[in-house]
Amino acid sequence: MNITIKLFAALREALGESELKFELSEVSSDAAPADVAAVKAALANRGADWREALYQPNLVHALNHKVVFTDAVVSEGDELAFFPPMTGG
Amino acid sequence: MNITIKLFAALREALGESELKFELSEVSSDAAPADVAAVKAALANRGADWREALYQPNLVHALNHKVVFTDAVVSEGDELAFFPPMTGG
Amino acid sequence: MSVSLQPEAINVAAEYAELIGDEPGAAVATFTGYVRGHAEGQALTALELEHYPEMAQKVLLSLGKTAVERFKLSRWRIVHRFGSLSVMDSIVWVGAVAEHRGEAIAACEFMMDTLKTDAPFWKREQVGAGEQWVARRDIDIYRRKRWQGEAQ
Amino acid sequence: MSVSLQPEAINVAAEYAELIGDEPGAAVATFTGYVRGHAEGQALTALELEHYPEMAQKVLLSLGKTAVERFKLSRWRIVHRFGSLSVMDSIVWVGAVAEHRGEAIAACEFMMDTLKTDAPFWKREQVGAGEQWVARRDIDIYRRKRWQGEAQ
Repeated sequence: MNITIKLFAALREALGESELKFELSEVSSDAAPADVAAVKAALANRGADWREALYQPNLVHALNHKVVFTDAVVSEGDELAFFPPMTGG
Repeated sequence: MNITIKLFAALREALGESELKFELSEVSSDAAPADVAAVKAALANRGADWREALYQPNLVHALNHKVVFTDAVVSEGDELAFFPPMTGG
Repeated sequence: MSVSLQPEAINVAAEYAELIGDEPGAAVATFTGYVRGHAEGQALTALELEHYPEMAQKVLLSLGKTAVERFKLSRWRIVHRFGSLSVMDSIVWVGAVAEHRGEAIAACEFMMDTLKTDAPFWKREQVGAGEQWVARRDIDIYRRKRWQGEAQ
Repeated sequence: MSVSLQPEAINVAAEYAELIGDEPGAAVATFTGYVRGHAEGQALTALELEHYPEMAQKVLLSLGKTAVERFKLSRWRIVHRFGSLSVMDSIVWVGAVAEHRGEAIAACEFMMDTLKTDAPFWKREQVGAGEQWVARRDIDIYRRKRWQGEAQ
């Protein structure tokens, strides 16, 4: 019953992790499914570095490889990624 | 004391010539130097096919490899070309 | 019609041949980006390109499909490198084939402008002794937005 | 930085290598035009390209120089064929190198739009059993004029 969290670039560096599992039942119930904002809030409880990284301006949230707003609903097995603005090309 | 006349594409075909010499003194004097219009008028006297070809709409006039209006002054040794709109590329 | 994410140098000649195939369309436009030797006035010595492989693949594939519809492309190709790059290395290549030149050229520009801001790649520059993550440039956001204004 | 008028097929890979030279600029855009297999709904079997060599050389050289000033190009190249061409043959190739992608891409489009109406080439199409001189298209005049509106 968990989801995969991925972190890239400066976020990955600041938090020292590139991938972790997150137990969705921490923030979700059948009556109230979790959204991206709820997962972020739970992760932010891990410490000041997490709080700072996850609430930085312009943070991008991608759910199953698609950029989403924080109201996107997260389901079991999803892959949720956080990263700074992209600079490809 | 002549100039070179060049004809291209449909004009060359219609008139059966690609290059000819033209005696500039036919239309020019020290007091009144010839312009492109004067040369055209003289060439048009060669016959109906010349008249029709040289007065067709959108005819392009190039003097020494530059597109010009018919008021451009023509001097000895010049190269004057007539052709339809260009369709390169 | 395809995307390549690769650590290897881009073989522009091979990509071009692959793009046009056996029957070239009338209009073929390409764009190649190379690593600049400077970043904001300082000499750049190397570039590290981090990426999110699964998402990058999906975003670029979807970008190509959008370009097909929007610019009536018959063929397209996007190649993007990741990993360690040196100055003057090729970093990205896009190609578009259409019936008319305006569409092929616009498609290349659209693909480049969009992938710059929408494809999950992050550049880390080595500048002199230091390193820094490249910040998104305002001009890139502006260029990306122009295409949204014109969207059908 | 140079123009080639040639009867031979265009070697796109060689032209690209020549264009970028030893030190590629950051942004390289190219465009290749190929002979279409149809003309106004009819099958086209061949194309004859007449040109005015001395003037074509001068017009295209001047076009490249204008593009350098207008789009801050570091390098450019224009190749145009003449003579007998078959369907799917390459007919024209332009390449531009600049510091930024917008300039390289715009320069290619500018060079193509301008040479279409300003360079002394004339196309004669063989369509089925007949032959016809190609008429200038309104869209080409329109595209050429856009650049004049923006001229500095």
